Amino acid sequence: MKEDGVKIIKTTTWSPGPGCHGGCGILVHVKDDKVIKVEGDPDHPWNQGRLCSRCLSMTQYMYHKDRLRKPLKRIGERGQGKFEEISWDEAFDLIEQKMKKIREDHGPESVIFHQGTGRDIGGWISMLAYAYGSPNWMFGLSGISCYTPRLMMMSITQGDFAVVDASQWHEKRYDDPEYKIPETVTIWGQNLPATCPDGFFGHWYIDLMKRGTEVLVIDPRCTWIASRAKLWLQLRPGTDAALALGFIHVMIKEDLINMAFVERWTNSPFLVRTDQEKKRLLRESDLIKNGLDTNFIAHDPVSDSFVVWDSDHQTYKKKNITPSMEGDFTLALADGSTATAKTVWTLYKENAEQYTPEAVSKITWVPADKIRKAARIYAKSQPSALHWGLPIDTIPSTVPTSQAINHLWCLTGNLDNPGGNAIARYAYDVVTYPYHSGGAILSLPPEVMDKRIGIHDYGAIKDFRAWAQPDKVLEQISSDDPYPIKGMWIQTANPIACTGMEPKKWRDAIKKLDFTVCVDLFMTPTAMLCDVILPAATFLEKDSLKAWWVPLQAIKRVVEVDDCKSDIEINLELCKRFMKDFPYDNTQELFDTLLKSAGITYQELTDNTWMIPPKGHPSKPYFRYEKGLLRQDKKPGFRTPSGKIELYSSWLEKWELEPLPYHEEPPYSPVSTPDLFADYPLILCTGRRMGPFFHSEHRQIPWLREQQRDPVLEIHPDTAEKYGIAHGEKVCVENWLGKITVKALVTPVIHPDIVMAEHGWWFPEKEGKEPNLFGVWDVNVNQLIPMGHEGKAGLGAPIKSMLCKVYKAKG
Amino acid sequence: MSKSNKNGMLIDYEYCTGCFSCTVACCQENGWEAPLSGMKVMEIVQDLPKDKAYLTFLPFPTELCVLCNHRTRQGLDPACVKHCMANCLTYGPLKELAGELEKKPRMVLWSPR
Amino acid sequence: MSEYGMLIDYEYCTGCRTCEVACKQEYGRPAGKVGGVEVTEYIHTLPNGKLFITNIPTFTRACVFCAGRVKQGLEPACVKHCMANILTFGKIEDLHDKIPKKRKAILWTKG
Amino acid sequence: MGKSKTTIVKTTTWSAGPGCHGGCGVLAHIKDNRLVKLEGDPDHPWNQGRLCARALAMTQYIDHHDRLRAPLKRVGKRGEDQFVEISWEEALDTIEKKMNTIREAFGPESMIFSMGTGRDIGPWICMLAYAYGSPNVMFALSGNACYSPRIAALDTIQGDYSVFDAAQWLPGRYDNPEYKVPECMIIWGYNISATCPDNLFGHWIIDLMKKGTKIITIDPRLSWFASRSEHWLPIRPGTDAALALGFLHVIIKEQLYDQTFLETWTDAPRLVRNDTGKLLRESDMTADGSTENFVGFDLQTKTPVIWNTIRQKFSIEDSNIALTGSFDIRLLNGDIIACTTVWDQFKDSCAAYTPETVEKITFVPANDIQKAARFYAKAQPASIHWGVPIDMTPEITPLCHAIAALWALTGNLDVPGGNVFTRAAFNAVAYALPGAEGVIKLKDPAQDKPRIGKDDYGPFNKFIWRCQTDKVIEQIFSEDPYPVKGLWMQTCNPLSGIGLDPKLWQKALEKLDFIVGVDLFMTSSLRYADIILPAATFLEKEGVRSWWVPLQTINKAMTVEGCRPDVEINFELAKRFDPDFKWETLHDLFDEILKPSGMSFEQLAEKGWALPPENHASRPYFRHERGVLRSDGKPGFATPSGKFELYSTLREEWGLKAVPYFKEPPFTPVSRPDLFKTYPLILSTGRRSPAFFHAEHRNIPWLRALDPDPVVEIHPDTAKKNDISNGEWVTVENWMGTARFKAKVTKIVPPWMVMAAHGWWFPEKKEDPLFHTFESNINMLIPMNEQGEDGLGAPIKHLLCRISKETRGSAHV
Repeated sequence: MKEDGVKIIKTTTWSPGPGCHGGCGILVHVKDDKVIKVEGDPDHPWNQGRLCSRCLSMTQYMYHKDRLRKPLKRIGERGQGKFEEISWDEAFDLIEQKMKKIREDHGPESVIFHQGTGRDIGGWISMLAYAYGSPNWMFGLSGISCYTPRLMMMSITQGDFAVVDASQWHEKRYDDPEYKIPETVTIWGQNLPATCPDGFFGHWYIDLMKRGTEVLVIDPRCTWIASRAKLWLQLRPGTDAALALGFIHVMIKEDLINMAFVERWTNSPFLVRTDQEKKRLLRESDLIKNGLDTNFIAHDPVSDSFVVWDSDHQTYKKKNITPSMEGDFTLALADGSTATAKTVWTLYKENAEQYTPEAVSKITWVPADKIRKAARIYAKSQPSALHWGLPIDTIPSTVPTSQAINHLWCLTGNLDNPGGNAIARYAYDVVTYPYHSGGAILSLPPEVMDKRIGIHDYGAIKDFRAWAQPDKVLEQISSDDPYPIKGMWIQTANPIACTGMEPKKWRDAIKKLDFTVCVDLFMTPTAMLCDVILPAATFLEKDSLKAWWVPLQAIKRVVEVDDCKSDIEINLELCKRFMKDFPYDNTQELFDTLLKSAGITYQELTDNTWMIPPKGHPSKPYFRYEKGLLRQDKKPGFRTPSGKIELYSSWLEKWELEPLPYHEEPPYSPVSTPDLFADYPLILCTGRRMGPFFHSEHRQIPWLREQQRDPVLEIHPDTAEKYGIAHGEKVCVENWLGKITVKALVTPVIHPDIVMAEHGWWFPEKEGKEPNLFGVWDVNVNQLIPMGHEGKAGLGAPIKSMLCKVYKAKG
Repeated sequence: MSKSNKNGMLIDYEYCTGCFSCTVACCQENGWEAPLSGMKVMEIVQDLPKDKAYLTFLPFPTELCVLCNHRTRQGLDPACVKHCMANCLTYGPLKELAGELEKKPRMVLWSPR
Repeated sequence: MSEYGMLIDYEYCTGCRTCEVACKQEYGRPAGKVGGVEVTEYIHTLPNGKLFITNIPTFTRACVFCAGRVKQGLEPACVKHCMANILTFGKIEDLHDKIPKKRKAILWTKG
Repeated sequence: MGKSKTTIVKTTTWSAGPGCHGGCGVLAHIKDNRLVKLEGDPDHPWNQGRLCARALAMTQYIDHHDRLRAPLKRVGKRGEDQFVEISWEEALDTIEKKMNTIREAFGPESMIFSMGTGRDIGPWICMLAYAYGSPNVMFALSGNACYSPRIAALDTIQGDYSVFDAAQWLPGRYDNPEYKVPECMIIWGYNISATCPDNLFGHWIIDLMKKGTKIITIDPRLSWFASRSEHWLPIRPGTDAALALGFLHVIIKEQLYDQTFLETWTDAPRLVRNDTGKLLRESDMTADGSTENFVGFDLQTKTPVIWNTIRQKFSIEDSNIALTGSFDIRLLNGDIIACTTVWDQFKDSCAAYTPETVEKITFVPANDIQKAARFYAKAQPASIHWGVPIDMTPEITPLCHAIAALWALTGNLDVPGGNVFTRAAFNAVAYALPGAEGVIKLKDPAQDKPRIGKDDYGPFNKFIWRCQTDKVIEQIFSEDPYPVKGLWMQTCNPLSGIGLDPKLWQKALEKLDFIVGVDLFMTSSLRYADIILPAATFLEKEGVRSWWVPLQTINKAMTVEGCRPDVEINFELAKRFDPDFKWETLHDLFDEILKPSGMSFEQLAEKGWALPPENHASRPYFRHERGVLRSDGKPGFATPSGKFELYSTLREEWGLKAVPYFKEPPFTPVSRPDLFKTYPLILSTGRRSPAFFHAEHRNIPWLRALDPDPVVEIHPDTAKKNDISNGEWVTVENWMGTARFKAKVTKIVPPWMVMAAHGWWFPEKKEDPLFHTFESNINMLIPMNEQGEDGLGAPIKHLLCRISKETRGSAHV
């Protein structure tokens, strides 16, 4: 307590405020119950005293004049912006009465629980949905194309997620003796200085570069980090899979593969039946009557016989054999027929054969010699880390693309090694925000979960993630087939301005429903359409906890702002109303339960503010697959069906998808739709990141908005010259779906055939009620991107690679 | 790991008038193709309270600056330092130049290599 | 205050503008008015046609080198919060031997 | 001496190359007759090793692939690009034949010899013209509105021109004990980074600032100086005289002037008749009185006393002559008339210009005017530096009169650190600026009679040896009093650079019978020439330079095959046109020019440069006290009265107002409210760039990269109102024409004004013979024939225009 009456409180950032996926340690200066300054906490290992401009503007965010401070009830027509302030009790009663009516008439599944990007409400909104009884918890981005596709592929390939090891698991960070500075970090589709990606502090790369790490960058734009890269590959958006396969082709040809690792830890020796229309992994049940179909077959070259790999015991049934990596075999099956088969590795090499650097260069625009050089740099560096960003998710072919890139670190053994890609588990296995279908606070019986929208269309949605498939949800709202949707609970989400593609469809969908609730901190274009609006709290006004990778951290309530309530308090109150004998009375109890696996109470955590898992804990690296720290049964190996890294994915086979990675042309491109390309001759890439804004937030924060007043479109000087466009001039960006008018930013950083637009724009200072809706329709680039173009697995969307034309806006 | 024996360039940017002699001197000396150069000049129009404004030119060595070591080896000044019309560029050991820094505001010491 | 200087290892300035907002917060400067430090992005082409982005923080006339904070033994607000940790503040005579050997650096006096 | 080694040649820059008025000492590194590098000469007192961007780009200029390397003969129509290479012999013979036929048929005066801005060809074009017999040497800018108006004005009121003193005459420069660093300097309409003004090295001012000189800047734009000055007075263009009078008003009212200087060196005590408003002369009072003598009033004897201009003395010794008061004087015819002193007249002319009135006219806040005037007057010493904007207004002489009165009344004339008189070094006149006479003269004064404009305007009669440009154009069409048949156009580009209303010039060129063009690159104007001669840069020729100081030679460092220096071309032709031409070789000519210095060309070339010795007439200080300004050696000034004339005798004789005044110039919001409605923005032109000298250097890569496009500066508010964004192509137009510019949205320029660059054409656009000279040429918007009553000045810096987004997009080819 400093003498001038200022209290300093240590806490952690997450969600409302900076908006991002958080993790920074901060010191909050509080005087007379008011936050007067926010500073970085020099002792915190995550950011070591550093802090971004969004956090430093918290005082302008928390006490902003436009912040929602009282629950609102709609009194006029939807979208007319006529609301009446009501008390919290009135609001809770109204919501309870309305939603219980819907539940009785149409069943709990007819209410969608709609959240925005992955933030701390993930755990609390799923808790509310399940307390209400609805399986339809949803993240509204088409094809859930943000982080989920990559998480899904890592999970089915190597049984666990993985991120670049920047020593974040060590208290002493880079100076920890166990840690090794990566020789090269490959940054695939990420503009670091402008963002801190999921569970990662972007500027850690600067720390690594200062310690000698070289950088390899793959990005259609010359970002700050691209201009410092040892090699920068400027690729055509949506062709990342081809590039990765080009890498793999070179690595195989120049034998840069870590064969010891591949033979020992991947399913490369297993046999795949090749004489039928669809390739299939051979199972023990195929060869031996009443054999298990969870066991796989390999070939023992010594005895020239086929051996069974026992997935449960994680050994071959025949002792100390080294299976053949390559070969063509014919086998006698249990039912007397014969089959021909090849090893996974043979098929894998055949699959990569076609992706010569020359062929890949035609697809990706990256010169062939650069592809060779890049592949060598990545493969030969020891250790070599790979960081990948959201552009991998925002293309329909996201599954094969994520798979191909995931294989890069698997083929070179850079998995869970110091300075490579470390396996990422929740700290102390504390799950606040479940990625898997399991691990939620509550659960629903199978017959209710069976009603989750999208699981009958896509195996991946059914088996990997607990979310409803948003494209199918939108269709079902208009078709009422198989059952009508009557209500929507929208919490820290802004589909009209940010996550919704074809946002006018989302507007009609929301206005079609009987009852909608929106929980947010500011009036947004989405909240404007809803029936009840609840004022949420920033991270400084709530208790919570965070275990998104590391460390385990406490978020402490520092002050209160008028009547705003934290998301978790709102949801907890409603859970108690919707569910008889709801197990938790207050947040304390809930947090203590969640922290059981860490063996501490929430109070103890708040005292330490953060805790890093001890050595040997499953959520702490390195080489856990060797030490048996990954699997339930403590055996060495991975949490995949075969216990091996599945280069040939059994899950994809199960979902009838192509089990090996391949290139798929984006739905709208110069190659796939030449006729459309004739009318719309420029590739439209969206989502240009800028430091001051997180997605559609912060436009009303003065210190931040000053850094960028208006939405821009990046356009190359030659292209600008061709269309007579000057820097700073108003231009129209148009395609068959819609049109926006933004300012031209003429810059050489973008490729001449590509234009880069910004997402998430609306103008808090403009009139909010319809039809203006804060000017969102003038500038929201999502209007040019269709819904319903998710990939074959129900994931991915053409957000980063559409087509458009650009011209001078008239006077 | 100080580099006190290292050399750098002291820029008294208060007097830089934006005449671009340094930019072209470097082009001539090192044969850069336009628009490349080892020295560039930034024009900064700065708002001041009571909506006054202040025009500042700030020369700075770019990625191409080699500090003219082929000239300095023969005891000559770098081409830009020699030709600066306002004499506001000085080349020398960082230790000495740092001493100069204390004498007046609006100066900057660059160690571009 | 002119015996103090600000050393910038600007090779790693990523242009995230944290310093600008940190300064504005420290002195309650309204948006739109110039703060103590301004970062300018410079995109220049290299001989081989490659692009190179350099961000250069310039200390303006409004910068007071956080005299108040320095008196209390604290670092200037921008130095403390710089995301790339490239700002070092101190007396000029002991700053000049902190100039990193291999990398590019600037040593400013007061604006 | 071994394989071809690099030799270093010391010489001086002037004209072709950097293009400017030169004076810098340089070291040319030459290898196998090719320029390897151009560097500043550290020992040269002028620039002390420094050099500007244009000089440093000489290697790209001198062997540029577009340089003309052989004489050309026009075979197509005028304005087309049909030329064929011919030999020098054929070219010179054709020129001689054609010009002789014109001379015989119409007289030598029907041939105009036109030059661009004042450069080293100044003397040599006169040499050619005078050898041919024609007095019509023309400086092609309307109203001759560059430098000569200021010189003529100062010749009129103080006898000699003067500039700010930066110790350029003194060995050791600023460290010379005689020198005093000025406490304050007024910079009136001049932007440092872009130019070195006529024969001054702009950055000397930075040297003085470093030594403590404080600056007052008078400039509508926030220039580099404005940012760093104690007082920045953002003046409305064209109202400079009002501001100067405002300064005088404050200085007189608060008695900040130098009383002794006023009494001893100015014509303050002279009497002016109230009845005629003219000077009282001795001839008005006594039969045998001289009209050259003037009258004062002695307070002791209460009688008028005669000021004898020959003896430079009053008729009675130690008299107490009245500075102020009204006195009755008996005239020759017996009438008694009342007279007042010149000082009263002068004070009256300033009385009306109170700071409040001046604020309304000039937009400069009243107390800023007062503070600036006091700051200047109290500073000792203080100097004033003025730029070309002073010339570019019709009422130029009264403006110069007011500004000159500032340095005179504050005792800053010819004092260390003040404004010092300028004479050609050692009085060796190579380039005869107004008022000076060199060795190159018309053979007989009668030949000067037909000089166009000589009899229409006083200054052209007394000081300026050029013909009046606007009258020349008129006469080409009217052919009255005599037809103009031929034009010799040397380093002059009227259609792209110097010609206002270029379409009018185009018609004039089409009307002429025979045109010769001498230049280094093909330009739009040369397309109208019959014969084109390829000229040479300063490194390929010899020359002498005495434009103020030091006296220096230009030494030939190399040759470029096919090109010849202007001086050699003109010398050869002069010998052909004048059988008894005075000089046999160039060096004879140079030696005669240098005779007053006592050195031959070789001797001076050896030394490189020479400063005039102590108390030589061409070296400052206090020369009016030392009596070296007047031909009779007496103290005083080379004016009719021998004094600094607050009331100009000559202007009275020319029937013009003799005391300073301000008159609203044409085409301003005040003088033309009708035009202002449709053209609501003040247009100022001539935005300078460090990369170009007027219309030159667009084809030099290193320089073009610094300033790639024609720019018009617009204030952010004005841009917003017209929906214009930074970098966008816009149309600037008025009743005269339109021009296309790239908008630079900047706070440097005030909201009520836009500033456009001049001299723009596109050498790279070879598909158009005229290089798109009418596309981005701001002169399209400026009318000719708007010169002042004394034939000088033009409304180049203050016009009206409107600006709009270019809707045609880049389709505009």
